Amino acid sequence: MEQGLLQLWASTGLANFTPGQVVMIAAGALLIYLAIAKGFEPLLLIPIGFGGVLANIPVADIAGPDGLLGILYHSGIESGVFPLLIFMGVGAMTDFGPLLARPSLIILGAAAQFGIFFTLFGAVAMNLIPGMEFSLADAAAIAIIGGADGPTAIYVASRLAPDLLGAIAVAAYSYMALVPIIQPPIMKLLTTEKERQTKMTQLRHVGKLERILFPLTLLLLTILLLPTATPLVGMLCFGNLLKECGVVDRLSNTAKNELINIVTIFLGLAVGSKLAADKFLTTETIGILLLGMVAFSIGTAAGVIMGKIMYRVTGGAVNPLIGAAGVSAVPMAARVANKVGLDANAHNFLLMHAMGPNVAGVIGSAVAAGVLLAIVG
Amino acid sequence: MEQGLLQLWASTGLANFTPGQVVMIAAGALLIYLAIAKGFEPLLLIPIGFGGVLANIPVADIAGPDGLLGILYHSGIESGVFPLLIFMGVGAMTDFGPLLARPSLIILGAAAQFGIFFTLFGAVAMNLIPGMEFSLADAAAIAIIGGADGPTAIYVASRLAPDLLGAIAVAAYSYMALVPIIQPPIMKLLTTEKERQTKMTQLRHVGKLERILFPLTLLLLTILLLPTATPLVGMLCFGNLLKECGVVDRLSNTAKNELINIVTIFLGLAVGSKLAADKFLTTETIGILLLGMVAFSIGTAAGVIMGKIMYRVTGGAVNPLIGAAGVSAVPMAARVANKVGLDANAHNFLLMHAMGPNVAGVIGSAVAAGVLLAIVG
Amino acid sequence: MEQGLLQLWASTGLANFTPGQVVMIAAGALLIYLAIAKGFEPLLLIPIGFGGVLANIPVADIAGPDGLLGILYHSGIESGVFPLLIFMGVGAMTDFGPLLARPSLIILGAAAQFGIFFTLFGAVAMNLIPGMEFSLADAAAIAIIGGADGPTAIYVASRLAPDLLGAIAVAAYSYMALVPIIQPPIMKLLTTEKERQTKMTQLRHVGKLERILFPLTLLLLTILLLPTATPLVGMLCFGNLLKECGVVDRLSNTAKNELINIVTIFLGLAVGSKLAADKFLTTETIGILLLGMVAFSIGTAAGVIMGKIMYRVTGGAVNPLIGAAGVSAVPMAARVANKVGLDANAHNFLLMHAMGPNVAGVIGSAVAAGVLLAIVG
Amino acid sequence: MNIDQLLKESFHLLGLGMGAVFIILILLIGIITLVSKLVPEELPVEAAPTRNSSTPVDNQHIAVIQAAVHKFRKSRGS
Amino acid sequence: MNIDQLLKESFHLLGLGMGAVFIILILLIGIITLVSKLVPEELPVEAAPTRNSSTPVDNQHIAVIQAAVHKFRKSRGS
Amino acid sequence: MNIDQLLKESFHLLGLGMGAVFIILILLIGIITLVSKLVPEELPVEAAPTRNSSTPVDNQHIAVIQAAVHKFRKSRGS
Ligand code: NA
Ligand code: NA
Ligand code: NA
Repeated sequence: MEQGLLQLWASTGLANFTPGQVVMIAAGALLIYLAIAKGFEPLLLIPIGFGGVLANIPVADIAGPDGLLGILYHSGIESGVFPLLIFMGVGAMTDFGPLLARPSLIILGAAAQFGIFFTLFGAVAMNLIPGMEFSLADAAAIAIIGGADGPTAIYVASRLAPDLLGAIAVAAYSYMALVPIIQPPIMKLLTTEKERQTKMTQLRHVGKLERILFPLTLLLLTILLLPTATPLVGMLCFGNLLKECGVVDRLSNTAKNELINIVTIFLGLAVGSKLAADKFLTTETIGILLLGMVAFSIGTAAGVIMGKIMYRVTGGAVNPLIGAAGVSAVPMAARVANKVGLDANAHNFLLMHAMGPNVAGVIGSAVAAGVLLAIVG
Repeated sequence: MEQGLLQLWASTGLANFTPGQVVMIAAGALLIYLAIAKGFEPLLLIPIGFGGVLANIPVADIAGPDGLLGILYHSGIESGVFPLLIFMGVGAMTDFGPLLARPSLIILGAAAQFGIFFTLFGAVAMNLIPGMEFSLADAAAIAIIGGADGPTAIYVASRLAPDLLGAIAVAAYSYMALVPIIQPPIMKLLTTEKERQTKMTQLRHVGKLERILFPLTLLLLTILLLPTATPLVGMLCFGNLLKECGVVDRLSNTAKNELINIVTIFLGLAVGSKLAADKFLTTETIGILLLGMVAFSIGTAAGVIMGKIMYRVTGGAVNPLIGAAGVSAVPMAARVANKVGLDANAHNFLLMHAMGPNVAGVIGSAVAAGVLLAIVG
Repeated sequence: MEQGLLQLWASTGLANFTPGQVVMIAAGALLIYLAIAKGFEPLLLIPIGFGGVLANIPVADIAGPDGLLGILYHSGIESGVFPLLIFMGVGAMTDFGPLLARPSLIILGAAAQFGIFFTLFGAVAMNLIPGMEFSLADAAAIAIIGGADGPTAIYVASRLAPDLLGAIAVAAYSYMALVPIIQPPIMKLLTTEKERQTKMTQLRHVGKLERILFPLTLLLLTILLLPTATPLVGMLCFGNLLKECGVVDRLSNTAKNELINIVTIFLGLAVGSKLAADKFLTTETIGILLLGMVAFSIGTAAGVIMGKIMYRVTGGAVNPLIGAAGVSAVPMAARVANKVGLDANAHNFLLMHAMGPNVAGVIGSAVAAGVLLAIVG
Repeated sequence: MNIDQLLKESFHLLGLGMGAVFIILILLIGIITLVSKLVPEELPVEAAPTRNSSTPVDNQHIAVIQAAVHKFRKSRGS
Repeated sequence: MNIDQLLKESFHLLGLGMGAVFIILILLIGIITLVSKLVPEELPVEAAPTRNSSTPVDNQHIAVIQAAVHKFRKSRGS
Repeated sequence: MNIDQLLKESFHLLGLGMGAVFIILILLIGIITLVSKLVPEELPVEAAPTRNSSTPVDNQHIAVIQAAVHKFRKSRGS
């Protein structure tokens, strides 16, 4: 009996906790709190936070190779399958109409990717700080946070720096949730009141054939120039083709509803498995959180500055605020641009105009990911 | 030609049947019949029964390592993934409101677990009968039938006694379907007419915050005291958090509809693969069926007796019948309590009062499973 | 820098294309075009065509063992899981009522399988042409195209001739889409105007019990006589039982909606992985396309001829046109029979009468597949 | 196998395959006919379209409809 | 293990298991009671049935209803 | 790699990466513009909201609505 009691006690959490696990369970709970109470990207951060709690339970080894989270991680993230399926679902949800209606604004989605590559630079420079040690692959995986696109960040991190994946995913989704707080000051700092008041002309109608041809031409372009980006871009285009072609609605509906929901649950839990204390509680994580913030800020600034250039070039036809939407963080960043625009002029509705750069930013980040995978991978 | 005919004949079922396979195909058909005609847990017993038929087809080897059922078994049950996903869906479906409204009734869900541990004892004692040979792990896996909870039984059996899984799952679901027949005589035997007529006061309203905190505190408690129960309890809590937090309805809807349906089909077929004649047609199976019945009966009795104690302690504020719901078998056992209550007093609606002990029984069984896995596993 | 540019150039598609890949990307685009613009089986041919494009992207290796398509192929088609799940969904969608109402017409679904076995003969004979080299297994896999049933063709090909799977799947779905063009001339050639004008008496009502017993008896018969057909027939019967039993609607709805949609997307992409240039661009592919066309034509002719025999035997109670529906290609071939019937007599509605032979053709092809797997596999 | 053997094999398969298909499907006809004789005739009621009670839509429907009817009522000044 | 050891083991498990179940569930009762005291009381409003705005059904509803009401209006000749 | 090499590498990546992003997205602008010129203009009809005929909801709608209208009618005593 005594032996049994000892055995039972020896198998309690109380007897087996490491301090790191306690901290990480609290961190998981914090993510859940932020998701529920503050609306921080709850679709992802609730599963990730809960997965982080489960991963740090002593004895149970749920994130180990035979535990549920470990199995999900191995079969869905290590393989790259989950982020690609999410991207298919995103494609099936995305309306590229605004982008097609005014393609010149795509350039704003290009400029905002500057945040990625500047951060790469910064991550490498961090090696000068004692205690930080980032390889080029690590730095590239961290930099992609600046893409403000969850599945892209997870896909790249799973390929280049799986040990950092937990911190990278948490940073990416947290900062996406913080976009309404991070972006406005930068946007206001870099623009004049007059620029922010700029109204934009209504978008032209985009026909069905143009919408069908878009995913195909985008994929073709990516194939020709940057095939390493084609898994991501390809699945995005596949989902979008299912949506736009109009003859397989049952497939596109499943892709953007049940399938993406299932994969989101699994992906979140699996990412959570990388919040295990021994991998997460390192000085590197602090570096990642700092760099992620820098990446978002630089990306926003680059987008706005490009917006100012377009404002000049077009003689005031483009509101520079929509440049900030180029970081992606769909559709939050577009809403922020709209909000800041409304603050300057209560009759200035920028939402649809910002959607073009916003979805262009998704493509831009996927292209940037392709470059990183090609050169560093 | 003749050779071809011989080859074809040699590949017919007629030429290859073993008597055991014939018996087991009939057994599978019986399960399907009971499910359709008698309403025996059809969601599980139709797939299990059909899987049992498929598993006993000669030549085809559908339950073998390269057959569909074998693949499903390996990837979903051996790994523990399917029962855990079912538990997540159950969590997303379960309303813990009644339990939160009157938490003292949880004790009824604890008492009913006595069925599990008494059966463990019984299973070991069966070794005295010649021809029966149950290891401690076998006995523990059989005992969990008394938990009256399908996924818990399958999860524990897959870990402790995979060879007995088919018989254990069939027994668990069959007895759950038989709850309306097994429980009432025991309930009536142990209670007086006056006790059965006891009315209970209306439940208090339970707020949203309490509902959100419940899965988190339950998980925390389990982590601290019994981490081996956290895969089961954790997924139950995760599903329930998705439901109650109110910000990820698309995930909780998928978890409790499409995802649980898909997993139910796969789980049922995979369990059916363990109805292969050579594993199922043993004297052990008879023992399992007997012990399962004992487990349900003892669990019911223990719940009712604890109900009688609460009736005394509270001065007649608790109807002892709802103790029977503590075995779980959600929501069947709660309905049985309601029915027997109505028989005693046509104005006595116990359903909501029985739901508290009923869902507490799910938690109780998961805790019991954790103890068995910690000590025996 | 220069080195980086070279590295980037070396990783472009332009620098790595083989001519075969260019051809196959064009072929994938053609399938997508036919699916969208011409309505060629879009549910399958869009994913297959898109998968074909992705599979032929240089550098990215998406169809390789670590790429998304390769993973889907390995886990879903090599294992046989995807076609079997599709068959389950087909079972959950199929109404066997017309077949049960007039069972004698099943014989038409048997006759049409002649297309399969004649094509087997033809495929072997093709070895006489220099450059063609088909083993018996190859020939059997090609012949099954004549079954006019996608999942059956994919299942058999994945077992007997995985290298030919891409061409076989493309041929099967393309010819199914072409049924309205391939069949009518053959049907008109073999029947007289008077035969085509034959009206058929209304079908009797079929009760629920008959509907429930049908999948079970069909499975039993297959078990007894041809167990190698039971994976296919079994999953078809399982899906149909879920549909007809009436007590597990949530499972049958999931099987015929979300689950079949998810599997269709995955199956299509995975089949596309077999359109990689080095496997597809062979003289064998031309042979497969030719033989597939022959298979459809012979199958149609055999069905119609059997229809003429039944017309004689029944004294004009059976319209021979419905024999053409025996090839399956559900429900297209039944609609073609209806259309050709209407052309002959504007008041002659054959659709429901043709549905019996049509679904019988599915069973017939699965039986034929079982024979091929038993003897050749 | 050389071409002769292959042709012979496929000739065999033609016979065996069509044989199996016809035997099984003819037996199926027999069984279906037998079952339809044994099973008591059902009346083709098809009943009223049973609504799936698990769908939460209905209450919404009714709410929306009530609102619509209410609005309509008001707009008619009654 | 022989039968004696097995019986002893399962006797232990009976004690440990029921002990663990009761301890954990009684602690749960305590925690729930505590939480319900700490959490500020909520009014059982249940509000109006909040409709999920992401469903595209509503507009269809309204269209269908408008059509129905229109038809009804017309049929009454008003 | 030491820190100098890493910095050099990442400087290269900055150039290559932004170069690739701009080149591809500018080409995309060109292609979209070209395609929009080549493709014949479509009228922005957007038609009537085409209802998905595969959904079984509509009949339910109509039944529920008829019931509602009927009730309303009755309640007005007409
Ligand atoms: Na981006
Ligand atoms: Na229980
Ligand atoms: Na067929």
